[in-house]
Amino acid sequence: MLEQLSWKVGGQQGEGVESTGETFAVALNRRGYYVYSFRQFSSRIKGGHSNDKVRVSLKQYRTSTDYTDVLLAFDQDTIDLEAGEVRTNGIVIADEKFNPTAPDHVRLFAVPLTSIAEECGSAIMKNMVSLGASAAVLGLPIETFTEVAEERFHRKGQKVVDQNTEAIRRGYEFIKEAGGADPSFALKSADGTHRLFMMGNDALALGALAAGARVMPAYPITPASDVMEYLIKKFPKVGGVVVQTEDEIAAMNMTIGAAYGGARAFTATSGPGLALMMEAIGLAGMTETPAVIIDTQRGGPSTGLPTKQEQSDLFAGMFGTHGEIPKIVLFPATPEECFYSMGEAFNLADHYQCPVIVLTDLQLSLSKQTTEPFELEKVIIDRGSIATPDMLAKERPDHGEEFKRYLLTETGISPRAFPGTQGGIHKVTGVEHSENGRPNEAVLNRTNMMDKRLHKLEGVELAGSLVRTGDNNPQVAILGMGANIGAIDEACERLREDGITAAHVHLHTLLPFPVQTLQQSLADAERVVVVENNATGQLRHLMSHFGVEHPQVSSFLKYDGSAFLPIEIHHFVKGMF
Amino acid sequence: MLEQLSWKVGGQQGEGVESTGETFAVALNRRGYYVYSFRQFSSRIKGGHSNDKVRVSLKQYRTSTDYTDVLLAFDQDTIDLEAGEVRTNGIVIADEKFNPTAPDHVRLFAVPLTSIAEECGSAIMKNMVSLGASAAVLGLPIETFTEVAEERFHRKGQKVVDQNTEAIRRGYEFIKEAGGADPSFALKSADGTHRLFMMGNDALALGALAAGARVMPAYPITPASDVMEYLIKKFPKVGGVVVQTEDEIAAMNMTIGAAYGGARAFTATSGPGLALMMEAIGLAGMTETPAVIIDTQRGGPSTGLPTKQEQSDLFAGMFGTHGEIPKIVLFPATPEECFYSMGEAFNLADHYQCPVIVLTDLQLSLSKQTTEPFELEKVIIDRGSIATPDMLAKERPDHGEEFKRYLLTETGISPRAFPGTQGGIHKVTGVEHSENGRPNEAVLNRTNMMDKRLHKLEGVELAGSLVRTGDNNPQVAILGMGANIGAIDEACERLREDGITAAHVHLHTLLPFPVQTLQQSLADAERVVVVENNATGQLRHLMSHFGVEHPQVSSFLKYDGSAFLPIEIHHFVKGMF
Amino acid sequence: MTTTVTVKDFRNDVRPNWCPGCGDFSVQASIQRALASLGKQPHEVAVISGIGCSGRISGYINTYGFHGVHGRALPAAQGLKLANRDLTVIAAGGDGDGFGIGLNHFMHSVRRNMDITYIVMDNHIYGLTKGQHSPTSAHGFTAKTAPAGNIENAVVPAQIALGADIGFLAQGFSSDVNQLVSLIEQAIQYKGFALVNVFSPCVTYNKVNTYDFFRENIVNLDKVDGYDPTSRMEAMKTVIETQGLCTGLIYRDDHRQDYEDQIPGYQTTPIAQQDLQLNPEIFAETLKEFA
Amino acid sequence: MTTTVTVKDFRNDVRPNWCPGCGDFSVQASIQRALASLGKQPHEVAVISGIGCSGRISGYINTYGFHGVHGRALPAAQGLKLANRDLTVIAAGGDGDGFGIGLNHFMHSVRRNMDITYIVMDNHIYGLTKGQHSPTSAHGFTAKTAPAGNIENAVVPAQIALGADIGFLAQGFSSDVNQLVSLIEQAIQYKGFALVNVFSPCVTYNKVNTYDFFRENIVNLDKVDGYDPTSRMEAMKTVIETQGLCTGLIYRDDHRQDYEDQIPGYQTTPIAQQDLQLNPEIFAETLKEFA
Ligand SMILES: Cc1ncc(C[n+]2csc(CCOP(=O)(O)OP(=O)(O)O)c2C)c(N)n1
Ligand SMILES: Cc1ncc(C[n+]2csc(CCOP(=O)(O)OP(=O)(O)O)c2C)c(N)n1
Ligand code: SF4
Ligand code: SF4
Ligand SMILES: [Mg+2]
Ligand SMILES: [Mg+2]
Repeated sequence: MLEQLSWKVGGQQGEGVESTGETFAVALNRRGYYVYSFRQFSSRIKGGHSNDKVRVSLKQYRTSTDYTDVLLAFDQDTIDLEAGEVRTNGIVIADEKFNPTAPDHVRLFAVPLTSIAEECGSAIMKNMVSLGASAAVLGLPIETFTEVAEERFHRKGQKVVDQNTEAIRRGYEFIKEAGGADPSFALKSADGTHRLFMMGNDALALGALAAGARVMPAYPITPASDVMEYLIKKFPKVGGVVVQTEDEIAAMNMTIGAAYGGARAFTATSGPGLALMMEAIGLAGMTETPAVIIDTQRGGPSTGLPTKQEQSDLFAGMFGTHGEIPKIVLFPATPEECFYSMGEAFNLADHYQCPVIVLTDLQLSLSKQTTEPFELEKVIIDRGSIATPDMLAKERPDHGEEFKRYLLTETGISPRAFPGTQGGIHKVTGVEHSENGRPNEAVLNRTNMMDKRLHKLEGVELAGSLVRTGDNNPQVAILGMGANIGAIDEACERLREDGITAAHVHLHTLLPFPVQTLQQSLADAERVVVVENNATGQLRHLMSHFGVEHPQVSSFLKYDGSAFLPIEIHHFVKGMF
Repeated sequence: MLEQLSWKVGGQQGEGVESTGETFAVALNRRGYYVYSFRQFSSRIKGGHSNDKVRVSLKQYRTSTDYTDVLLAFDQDTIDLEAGEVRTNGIVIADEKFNPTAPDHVRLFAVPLTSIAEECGSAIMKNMVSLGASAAVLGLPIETFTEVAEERFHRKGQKVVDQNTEAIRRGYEFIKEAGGADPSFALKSADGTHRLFMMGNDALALGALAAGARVMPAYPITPASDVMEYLIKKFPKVGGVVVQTEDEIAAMNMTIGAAYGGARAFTATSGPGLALMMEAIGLAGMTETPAVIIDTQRGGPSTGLPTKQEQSDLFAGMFGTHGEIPKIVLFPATPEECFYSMGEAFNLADHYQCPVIVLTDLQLSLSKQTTEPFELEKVIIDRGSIATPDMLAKERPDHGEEFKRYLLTETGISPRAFPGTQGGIHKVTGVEHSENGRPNEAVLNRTNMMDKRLHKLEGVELAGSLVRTGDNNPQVAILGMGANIGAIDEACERLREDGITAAHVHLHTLLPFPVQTLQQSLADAERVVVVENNATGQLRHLMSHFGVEHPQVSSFLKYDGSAFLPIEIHHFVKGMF
Repeated sequence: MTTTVTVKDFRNDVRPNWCPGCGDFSVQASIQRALASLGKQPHEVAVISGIGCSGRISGYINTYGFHGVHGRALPAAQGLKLANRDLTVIAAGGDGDGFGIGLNHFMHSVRRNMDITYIVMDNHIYGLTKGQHSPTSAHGFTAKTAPAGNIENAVVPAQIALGADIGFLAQGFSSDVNQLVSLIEQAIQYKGFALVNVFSPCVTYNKVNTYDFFRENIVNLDKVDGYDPTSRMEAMKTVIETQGLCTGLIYRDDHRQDYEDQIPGYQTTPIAQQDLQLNPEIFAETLKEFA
Repeated sequence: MTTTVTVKDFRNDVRPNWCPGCGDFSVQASIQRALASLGKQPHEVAVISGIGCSGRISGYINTYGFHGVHGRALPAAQGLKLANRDLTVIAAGGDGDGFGIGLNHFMHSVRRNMDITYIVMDNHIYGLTKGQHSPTSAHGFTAKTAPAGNIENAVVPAQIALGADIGFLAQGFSSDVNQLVSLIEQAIQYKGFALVNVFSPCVTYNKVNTYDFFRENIVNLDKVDGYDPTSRMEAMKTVIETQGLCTGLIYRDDHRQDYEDQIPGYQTTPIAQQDLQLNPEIFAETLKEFA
């Protein structure tokens, strides 16, 4: 009996690969398994190879496996491209229709997926047949899939449900009869705990919703579009609004306008859009307007690899604006973190009155995975320093000078008055300004205002800037961020099996860079390996940039658009000892 | 007799301050003096205090003095604001018209500037009267100014010339009679060598012209606009074209289009415009298109202090684009360097086929100063690796595959074929691509192409990346960039007078960061002080970022919009010993 | 608390840094008069401006004021309106700001049709950057960046606004403050996106399009008998015939819904005043989709 | 060296990754046929495109091809033209690329009037990003980002082009390749900025603006007796009446000079082929101003 299993479905883009993978994954998640699914696709609409790899396990892994146990192939291409990854004696289920051939190290089952589906009513049900076949191979009760099918199709009437159930059953039986129900592939049964199944983008959208975001101007771009597409469906329930703007410049300036107006507002984009937002992000910094920007990183530079994994916008996000502004940059690693990070981002933006960039990477944004249910009570909405109408009525004379929006305070943080508030009239400008927001070039004022703004985050290390797990005084500490959390965790486990003690330091906050905390958390390690999905070692450079020191630091970089596999990190690190 | 002198004219913006200062400076430059003039002005058209400070000396200084010898005041404001800086027993020449009063430590001469001018024909000649008065104070021959006036007005007829000459003479005589011709203010006479007098922006424009730039799309912005405004007048002589685009995004993309087309093309902007260009700069990096971008830094962030000095776009210029591209960033320090840097920038862009950013700062861009004549012969035009029609005709079959624009080579540099060339047809795309420029997502191709692009500049240290002057094994090495060259030089001189040995390391190339060279050039110093016009110590951070180490580094920062004075650096460093 | 407002309530103590004689003074005064005569309270109004001499206007009127980046007044103004639909939102700026770098936002603001008034101070020049030609500078016009004469054709704001299918279009002239006040009043009252393009001479850098130039060349539609501002074809014809040099209410369509009224589930209480706490039931239901 | 060219010369070995049935195939074929029939040599032509399904077109035609960033095909194309005025420069892209993010460049390209042909594949949808509404999507249209129906009004490309005072305006339809070829030929031959907006259905994401939709709703001006494409007012009227749904040559003004012909001192030899070495005499003279 298997404790974990790796199943992959592949075929032409637009051929049902995604929905087959999704149904498989959702069904197993419902049974209480931990599921992690990773999709490979191209920047085109139809055609081109695409696949969806689903890992199923009794404990949680946050990444794909290095190998595949069961491959479901909708075309010969899939076998040619993906069978190499199937483990020896692994199983390939392929549509009989295209006379599949497979390499010797695997066991091929040519199943008449399409014919059975046609017999059940329609060729599109071949995905159901293939799920049935998968259930048989994996020793899963057939209900695993029939229940999901029932739920999904019951609105279309009993007949459709029956057809689909039948298709699943026929696939199941075909494999049984063909002798494909190998007990060595049987999955141990799970405990049936109910958890969520979603991608990072879903969690970001839910996090924004829970955090009180009600205005989202954005421009579509892969892999960020889901966030706006999800909220545009949900916002009507809470009176929020998504605007599909003419471009990212409008999106960012509109976000600023809405934030200035008192809403919690944010936008979401990816690299090219982030580049276009730079000027406006500077405006948010200068005017101390809380604005949240999600940047779902993808393969760069320029249009680059728009559907591939990368972590190469760190510098752009942290250093991209001209001049000098306070800025916060977060980088969650899991859907859970995505959800709570949004609450954190809005609170930080409101507290420090500055732009907050939430980075993800394509793997985190798009991989669907088992996620612990979110607790709304944990999302506290704290709007920071606000001059309310009551306060203004009390404290301020009826006809006095303007409200000092940029009052110089100890902390550098000054109360905001939302437009529309009586007694709160003031000016805001991207030009250097005085306490009441009027353009002012005087040398002393300038110094005070720069100090005010930059002081807000000086020396600050945010709570939860990193998470460290693993051994004390380890031979190696692996430093990573974002979606690489899973591969690093697993590599650490294997290193320990090899007798190498290992710790995993996962960075959650890039700005303010947690210099002390990071320094301390690496101090007891013999060696440090920085793992990142980019070509120049941006995180590695950030350590030096901010003065985090360690005598033995190496970089392990991957920038070919694919995600790190645990085995790669494991081998790299092991090779050092 | 004085070896150097500091003269300042001040008044309301739009009142002739600039032209008075300019005439004074040009006249003295003609006599063979070294002249450095620095203008303070506001971001408004008329009104607001403005002043022009001119330093005149027998040896070259590249900055203003800490004090003023002679102040010419067109209004009381100027005295109130600027007289504090006038040295004890210094002279204030003011228009009698406004009944000027001045502090006790100065000698005030109330001259009927306006009345005399009116008597000579028109009130606007008050600047001529004031120049005559200045000549008398400084013991300069009256011809110093009458010659310039003659030249300037001879096109307007003898009468105008005579009126202006008369105005100068009357001002001169008024001071003589009032006993203002103090021999202690007399300037030693200069050797009459002919040199140029210009601002950094002029030199950049001339440099581009000499380097063969013929297409300049740009959008106006302070302090960059002069470059386009100059070339739009000059280009008709050489068949070039300046396009005033709709925005900076168009300017950058048009520059790329023209560079792709085979022209030497560039644009010029300042911070907010640079921010808008980020996406397109990434495109230039990805498509390996040589494009030159001038960023004349001004006070940031956002609109900031648009007419003030700052050096705060280093990070934006170096790290601003999303994803990872090869990029070169230069930062000249003098008009001479501005001129030759443009030639260098175009050659580097053509050689490495990547964007080259030339940074200046407002002080360098706008301060007019004595400049050694430029030598055209020293500007070598090297277009790098080009597949010419002849080569293509010889090497390539008539109907073969497409030209491999992105041929993988040892150096990472591949020959370019200009559109229009027979046999050179190929594709260019900002998407990751194969050798012939077609979109290609394959893992191996991706790695090869990233390596190709980034490899071009890996480990490269460009010749002339920095200049070191001063003592060996110094107690202090001062590291600086841009217009701070003059203040640092002078501070070093004074430190030496105090018995502190000092070296000045002036950085000319920011990317590729000259790690080795800089490390070596700081190695023998006891302490290092990094002097920069920004609030966060960007250059200081770059040292750490790229791993340049020194046990004793301090930062001296100024970010109030004003230029460094020698005395400030002198005091700061002296205070360390 | 003041209940009746006067022009004075919209004045603050800042002295504009415009050149004496600049057309923008009249625009400022007209906005102030219009707001007063509409009985708006200063704190209920926000002026959002771009960068340029004209862009300084948001600092000179006693209302909430936001001075953003060059060319982006409209997106910021729309964001503000979405956050607080009760506010009277006025966007303002120059011809370069609005029809040069910011033209894309203008075109899309028109079709989005939020309830915003956009006032452009169209001096046919870049003032603040000292005299480059602007998108509304005529072909042949000489300027710092067109010393031999502009070789681009001018944008005619009224024409592109009609081309973009605007719902409210008016033009004014700094010398005719009474008309301008009335146009701004109407624009503010119009429920949807309204453009008031104002010929506002730059006395320092534009020696062609002077007060006299406009006085001589403008056709005042208020004085054209029978002009029908509800006919889009007539408006277009008039604009083409006058080459855009006409003032008055050019076009108005009262049969449109603004954006805000069409947003599904958008509430009458401004977002800025709502309780942001998410209803736990909605949340629980939402999570179900991911179970 | 080939002297007579055929359509084949404009084909390369790349298989377009468009969905079967996508309207863009016809646009590609039409460009290839037009180029061949005009006798252009492949290397004398450059196709500059933006990002989108449509933007891939520059990779599929055997000419020089440049695939830039989203919305910026026109500035890149203009830069290229300035560098080499001998080239036939075709810019191409989608409705989102050209009339969404890139609309500002379109408006200003029109008034700049360089000798460039701009071909838009207008499918009323964002194809590559999988089905969001585009600026040309109708009010009420449902899409991923407008599940309850689009609440913005559509941009009508022909109308804004006329509003911007374009010199050459045509519209085609992917189903009528013969007409499209002829329009593209005329556009390329036109000396100035020419727009060919093509109704090019997205068969995957747009289930409303299908081939049938266009077939039923388009007015073909080639078949309208007496239609006069030299009258701007008539063009405007037609476009308004058909709500932009017309094909054929809509407007053409042959009395304009293009930008290149007006640049002071611009030479007939392309910049890319000139000797860049500065004449020392010109240099010496130039330096004198700074003496
Ligand atoms: C991104 C950016 N580019 C350029 C500038 C410089 N700039 C400031 S105002 C302006 C144009 C002003 O013209 P207009 O909008 O017509 O306003 P006016 O001064 O004439 O009122 C420019 C180009 C800037 N501030 N930001
Ligand atoms: C700056 C930027 N923003 C967003 C995107 C994502 N994106 C790619 S294509 C596209 C729109 C495509 O629509 P359209 O231009 O109509 O072309 P089509 O695919 O319909 O042919 C978008 C939004 C991008 N590549 N760059
Ligand atoms: S420069 Fe022109 S637009 Fe600017 S303030 Fe002066 S007159 Fe007005
Ligand atoms: S998605 Fe639409 S536009 Fe894109 S290739 Fe497919 S049919 Fe064409
Ligand atoms: Mg203007
Ligand atoms: Mg489209």
